[in-house]
Amino acid sequence: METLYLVFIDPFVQMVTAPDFFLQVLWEGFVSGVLYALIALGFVLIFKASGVLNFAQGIMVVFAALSLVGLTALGVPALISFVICIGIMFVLAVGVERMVLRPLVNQPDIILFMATIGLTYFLIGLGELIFGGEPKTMVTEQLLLPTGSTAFDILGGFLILQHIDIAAAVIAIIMVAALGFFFSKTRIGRALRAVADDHQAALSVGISLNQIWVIVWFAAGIVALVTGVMWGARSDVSFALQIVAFKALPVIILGGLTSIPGAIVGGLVIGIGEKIGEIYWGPLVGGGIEGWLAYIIALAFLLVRPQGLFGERIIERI
Amino acid sequence: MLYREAGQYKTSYAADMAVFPIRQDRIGIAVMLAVAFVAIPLVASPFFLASIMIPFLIFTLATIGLNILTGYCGQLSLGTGAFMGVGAYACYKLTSIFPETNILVWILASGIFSAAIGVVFGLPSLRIKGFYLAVATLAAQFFLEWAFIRIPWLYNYNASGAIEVSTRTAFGVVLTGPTAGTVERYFAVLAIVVLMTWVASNLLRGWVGRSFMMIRDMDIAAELIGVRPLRTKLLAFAVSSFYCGVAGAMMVFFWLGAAEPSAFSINLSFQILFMVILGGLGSLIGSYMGAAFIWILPVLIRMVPEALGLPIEAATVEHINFVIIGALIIFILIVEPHGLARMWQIIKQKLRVWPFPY
Amino acid sequence: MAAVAEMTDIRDREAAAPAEVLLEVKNVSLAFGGVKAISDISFDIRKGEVRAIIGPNGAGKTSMLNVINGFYHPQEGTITFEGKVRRRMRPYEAARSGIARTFQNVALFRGMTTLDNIMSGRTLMMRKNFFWQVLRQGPALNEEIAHRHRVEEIIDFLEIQHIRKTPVGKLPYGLQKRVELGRALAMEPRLLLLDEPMAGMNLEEKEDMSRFILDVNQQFETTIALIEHDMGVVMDISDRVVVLDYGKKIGDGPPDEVRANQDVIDAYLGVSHE
Amino acid sequence: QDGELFIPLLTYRTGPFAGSGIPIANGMADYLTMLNERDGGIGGVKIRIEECETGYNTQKGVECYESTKANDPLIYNPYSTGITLQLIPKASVDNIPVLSMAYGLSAAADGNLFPWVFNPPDTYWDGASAIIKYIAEQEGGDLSNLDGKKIGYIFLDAGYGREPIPLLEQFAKDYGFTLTQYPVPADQMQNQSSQWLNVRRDRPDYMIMWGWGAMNPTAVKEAAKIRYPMDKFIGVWWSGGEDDARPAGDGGKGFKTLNFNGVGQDFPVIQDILTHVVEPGKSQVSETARVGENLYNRGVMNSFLMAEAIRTAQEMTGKKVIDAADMRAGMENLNITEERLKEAGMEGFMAPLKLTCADHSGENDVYVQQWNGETWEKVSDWFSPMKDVVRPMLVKAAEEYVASNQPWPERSEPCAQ
Amino acid sequence: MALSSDTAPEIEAPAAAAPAILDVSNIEVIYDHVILVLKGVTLTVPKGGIVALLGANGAGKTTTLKAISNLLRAERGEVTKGSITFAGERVEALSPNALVTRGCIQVMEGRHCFGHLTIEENLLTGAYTRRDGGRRVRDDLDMVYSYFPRLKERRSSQAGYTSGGEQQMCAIGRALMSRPKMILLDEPSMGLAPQLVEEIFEIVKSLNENEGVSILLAEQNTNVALRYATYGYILESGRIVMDGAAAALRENEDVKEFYLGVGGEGRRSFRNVKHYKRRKRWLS
Ligand SMILES: Nc1ncnc2c1ncn2[C@@H]1O[C@H](COP(=O)(O)OP(=O)(O)OP(=O)(O)O)[C@@H](O)[C@H]1O
Ligand SMILES: Nc1ncnc2c1ncn2[C@@H]1O[C@H](COP(=O)(O)OP(=O)(O)OP(=O)(O)O)[C@@H](O)[C@H]1O
Ligand SMILES: CC(C)C[C@H](N)C(=O)O
Ligand SMILES: [Mg+2]
Ligand SMILES: [Mg+2]
Repeated sequence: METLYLVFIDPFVQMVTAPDFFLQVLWEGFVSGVLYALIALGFVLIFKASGVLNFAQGIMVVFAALSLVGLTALGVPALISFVICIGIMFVLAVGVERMVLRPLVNQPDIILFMATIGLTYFLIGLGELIFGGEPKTMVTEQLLLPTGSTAFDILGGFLILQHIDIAAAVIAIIMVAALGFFFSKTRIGRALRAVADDHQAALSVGISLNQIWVIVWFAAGIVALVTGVMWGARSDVSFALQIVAFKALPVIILGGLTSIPGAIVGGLVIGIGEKIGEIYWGPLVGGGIEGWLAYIIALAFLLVRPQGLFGERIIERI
Repeated sequence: MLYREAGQYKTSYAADMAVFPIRQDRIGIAVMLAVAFVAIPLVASPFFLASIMIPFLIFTLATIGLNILTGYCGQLSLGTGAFMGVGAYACYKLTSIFPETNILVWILASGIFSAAIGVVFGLPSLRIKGFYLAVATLAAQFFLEWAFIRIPWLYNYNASGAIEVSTRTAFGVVLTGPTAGTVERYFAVLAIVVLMTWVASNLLRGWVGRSFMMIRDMDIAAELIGVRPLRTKLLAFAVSSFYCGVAGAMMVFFWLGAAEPSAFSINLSFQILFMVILGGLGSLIGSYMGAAFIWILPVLIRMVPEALGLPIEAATVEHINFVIIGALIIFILIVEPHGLARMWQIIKQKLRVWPFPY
Repeated sequence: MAAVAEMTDIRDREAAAPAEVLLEVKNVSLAFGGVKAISDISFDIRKGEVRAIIGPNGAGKTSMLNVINGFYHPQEGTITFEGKVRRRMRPYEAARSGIARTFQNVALFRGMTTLDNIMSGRTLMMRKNFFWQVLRQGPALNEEIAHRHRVEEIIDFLEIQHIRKTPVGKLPYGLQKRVELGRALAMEPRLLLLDEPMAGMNLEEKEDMSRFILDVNQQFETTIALIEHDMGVVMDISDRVVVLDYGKKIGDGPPDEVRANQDVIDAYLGVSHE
Repeated sequence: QDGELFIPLLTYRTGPFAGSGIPIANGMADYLTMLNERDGGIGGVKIRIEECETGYNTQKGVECYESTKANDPLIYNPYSTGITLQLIPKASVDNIPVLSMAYGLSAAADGNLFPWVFNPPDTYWDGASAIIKYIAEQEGGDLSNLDGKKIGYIFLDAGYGREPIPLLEQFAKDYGFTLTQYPVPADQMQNQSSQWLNVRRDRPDYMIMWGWGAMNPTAVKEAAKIRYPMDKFIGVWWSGGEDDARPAGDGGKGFKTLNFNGVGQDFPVIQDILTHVVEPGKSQVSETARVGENLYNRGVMNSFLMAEAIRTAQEMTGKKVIDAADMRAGMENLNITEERLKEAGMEGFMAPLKLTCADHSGENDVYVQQWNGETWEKVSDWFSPMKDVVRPMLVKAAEEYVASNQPWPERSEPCAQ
Repeated sequence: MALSSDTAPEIEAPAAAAPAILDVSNIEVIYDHVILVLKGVTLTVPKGGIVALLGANGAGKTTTLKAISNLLRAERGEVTKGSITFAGERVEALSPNALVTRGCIQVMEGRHCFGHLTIEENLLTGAYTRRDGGRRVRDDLDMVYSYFPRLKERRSSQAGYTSGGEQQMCAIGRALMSRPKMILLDEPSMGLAPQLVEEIFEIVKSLNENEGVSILLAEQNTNVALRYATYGYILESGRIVMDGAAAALRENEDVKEFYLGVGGEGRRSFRNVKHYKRRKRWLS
């Protein structure tokens, strides 16, 4: 009886009795959701174009952020470093295409997946060789991003909004919209989906896989850079950050591996869902359930829709 | 021609279905067993046994386990680490409840627990496929990892949250705990791994293995032929997790001596997956090769600068290690996406026609 | 001509004793969203005959086979197989009750060898328990060998001994089709559904394949339902033909009758070009 | 390898804990290098150090141990409670001392039962008791003032963060405060918003933190974000790196941690390091300014303890090249007095320290420092942990440990009581 | 002409007048570094010609076409010897997409439609390399729809859910959308209903006649192929064993017997084929 009360009644009582706090939870969930969506976006782009889960997305985030911080540490103005970093991401995209993807064309997905894990190791090693292991502080202000926070008195309590979080939300939404448009309404977008379906056939109609992959990895690189800045501003920039990639995985399967809007919806569902779960139900089982709650939420959706909310139907025909 | 099958006729289907139909292979395997059971324990240093051979064999077993699921049945799983953890914790509980029982019994029995858990987490595979399933198995990974931390009963309310192996025996020989001898542990591990490899090869050559492969290659067609997808997938999950569980139990009991939940983290899952893929999906020999490669290579890389007397910092070596491993993984995949086992096969094929190119 | 003589022959046979009905399709309709793949179709397949299903592309032939072996579930209508009425069944139940099948887009297990592919057809019959499998001794081994004998017979029959140990993914298309037939045969079905078994074959291979089909039909007394676009083959080897056109049945009867049917000519055959 | 004192250093300069691991590793290595450079080693024998990268990963740490133990190491510094816990049984059988300086298994302070393990100058239980004592101080001085208070405990959910829980729970019972736990899983260190939301809801009067690596800066930032009063947020000594507080900017001002070593370059010993090691380029520190930071100095102190033990052992045995057993004797007879500190150029760097056969930790004095936005400021006097309460608990815990790990290698020659 | 069985296949420019658009000279192909599949194949397609490549299963027809269109690399195959010239340019080293841009496109065996794209999107990907504006592409789309009205009906279905024949039409239509100068057709008639087979060949012919598109056609349906082609090659186990003008091949006794199914006494019935292996004369 006691347990039933704690599980089914008490959390809601809490939500109602401390509405300002509930609002804060929602906001925090929303912000993490948006940030998850940013990482997820990188995954989705590459999945769309090659049918492969790019495991290296997480490390690309770290790599981009570290380059940015590293360059500014050398005295390069932050905004110029940002531009240089875009260049670095382009070089990375070309490099990956040349060294990894091109020789592996038409191989089973799992092989490409594995190769991206290999790439992850490679980048971790390389990054630590270049940048060292110490965590670094994101140059948030130099990038003209807002810092600080505002507290609102609301619902008999208060709500604290970090300005950087607001900026993150706005930027994420703009990026999702822009990329969504680019990849669904253009010739390239169609080509991407074609490549994901069948490498060989795509080649046969004259789609240049090389070009497509560079474009997509470059786009994913830019997404990684932005993600790195936003996440870096929240915690700090270190290799530990690559772990956030695991947060994006449930997001993309929930939203659908191929859907850009899915990334944002998935991000929000997971972000808000896991926050609420952790805050209101987590304490019942000792807390720390965030790590898997996201996966369980995603799994629950998948059991109903195996291709995620907005994913392409998995074709099963004989 | 160094290696060939010409002149070796099989006179019965039984002979044709043997594990190693070619004589050279049979001789090869006999030599390897002799080396493993006799030569290595005689000449190897305790360090070599304890830090190279034992972990290599244990990882091999886990690799075989994952290979059954991923390589043979086509279900990509990233939860291996956690399933190994289930084995380890099960074994830990079992020996602390029944300390007198032969430890080998519990090592094998703990596989049953991880098999059961594997089946539970395999259930979604009915509907979920491919990368979606892979991500779903991460749910198992993270949930179980959490459970290892949050359920203190599992680690006997030990304040450190780690499981620590006490001294246990089998047939009167101390096999676990800090006082256990290296050679004894080595033999225990070797025996279990060889036995379970043999069992796996039996299973995989019969209808069990065939139905796994049917599901892997085309699950719809398999169903139309009369294979029940869910049952078969669950069976694969069970068998695979059984192997992983035993490997996990051995990892803690015969190798590490103690373990924190983080020992069974996602990194372990990836490590095993690497071994599977580099060794070759769907190949038992490949599992050995992959495990050897991934386990021994970093050890070698670490030893190289020392041997050459190069003053390289430990951390730098570690970084370089990462770079090299990452690059090698990509390189091997490019050269032969089907892994070391296939490379070996091609080499054999070339030997067969040697000295001609084709 | 020989062919004609043979056909008259069959009709005589039919007239004498109309064989019992093995499978009956009754008022089956199937739609995917807006697309009506099959609308209200009924026909039957008699024991021991070679029954052809023909029709233009997208007529619903493959869908019909999918309905028969449980891969699609019709919105309406029933299937009666060996007297048992079915509306919904799982594919493995169909397999279990004796329906085997080949596919339009070869659906072999690409990573397995020819031998294993054909052995896989016998999975349903292999039931020696798991623990014997672990040992692969005694009953398990005996069973494996017994089935291997049967499979080797099929391999001999289909003349594919030389590719026994080749992974099927590497085989040329025509051989893949043959392996697929082998796999279906290994199931020892009472009803064999063949979906364009001769597509992509040259004449010689089609002749071989026809031979195999007829042999299966006669030696093993397997009833056969056959989809094929090569009219030469269909007219020569089938006993009765049903013609579908965009989900509707426009003809049903012995080959000559169908060939002469004006609807069929308009919808499907076009100008005869033999 | 005669003519050498071999000390393997288990360090981590990679991975999520590198931020904390690097300064420590630098400090340890630099002090020993300094001895080699300045004095030609200890007692004329050169010290050979070899770093082994663990990544704060327990399993890798054990591998490091296994791979170096054949080369006659004098002592191990696991630099991770998790690794320490696993090395304790192994090292006790292999007869190699383990120095877990202010970390590891608190119960191992009992030298009777853990002859090979040392954890000076304080155990985690000492640390926890010191924080509780300090809080009581803030609340007016008496422990009874804790009654009815709410204290939150945020910790790295690993062997490390869990180590003080039994003590804290006991104290909560004894002194009537409520203890709320906020575990931070190792892989969620950079994403603590849920924990801090909970903190905001629960409004604890004080927050205690057992954080390490990337967990620390994130926690400080998050605390600032929810506007938690920073002067009521107190970390253990491992949460007091400059890089832990700095990233939070102004928000980090007021954050407190325990400490037991001096911060800054104003010690002769640090100056010696600068001249003999850093300037000639024999150090791995990225910039000179990082020498003298809190964790760097902690590393120096750690190496100092080892060096002193070696010195003591040399004196006791008369041998120059000692072995692991001698090393243990050296540790057990370690007596670092004010004079010795002065001699070593470490006056005011640490409290005097004396270990005995029975007491491997010493329950030495600590102090509280506070971040002022730029550096750490000492804001309390040196004060002692709650020795009298903690010690009996330690002994009991040690007995339990041994009981549940039978057969446990016994001390060869019992301590003279 | 190399019709007799005992002379080695010799290379002779077919329909000597027209210049060759495609010239394959003595290529060797190896898969997986070990499997030798083509053992010196030489063939020529004259500009504006329709050339048929015939041969049994596994003879290497697909491999030849893929070698030309450079899709082999994706299958871990490689051309180890010989040369391929398209429109006067050596193309072995080009990427498939460069080749498509130059006007040579392949219709792959086994359809290979993009399953998740709709029929219309599939067709549009065919125009990926074109730079001549949406208008023209629209027009061509209409043209393809007029060739295959069935595709128009199914234009918004995902290709993965269409029937085999529909996919085949889609694959052919997709190639047409690139406005090629040369099409490599791999078994276009596979799985198509009889009247459609005829129609496809009519389309091929009209493209060839009206737009001057050259065609290399790998086909099992020898009968039709030889009716529409001007020249033919017969490939067996990776070697060209016979070549000649289509009309001449049609009259050849071996071809009649083995590929057209007309024995001495007219068309054989499939019902009466006997169970023995006849030997091709050139193999004996
Ligand atoms: N699962 C499905 N979802 C949607 N539409 C389908 C599905 N299966 C078949 N169809 C449609 O139903 C119609 C009939 O398809 P079917 O495959 O049965 O044709 P068919 O007669 O076998 O043609 P072909 O000779 O070309 O193989 C086609 O228009 C096809 O697009
Ligand atoms: N990827 C591959 N790896 C290895 N061998 C291959 C591969 N693809 C084809 N082969 C082999 O090459 C030979 C020629 O095959 P190809 O597909 O070119 O024949 P084909 O003439 O097109 O036959 P079909 O009429 O059946 O399509 C076959 O023996 C086949 O087994
Ligand atoms: C320096 C350290 C050893 C502290 C660490 N967090 C621990 O595990 O105790
Ligand atoms: Mg069909
Ligand atoms: Mg072909």
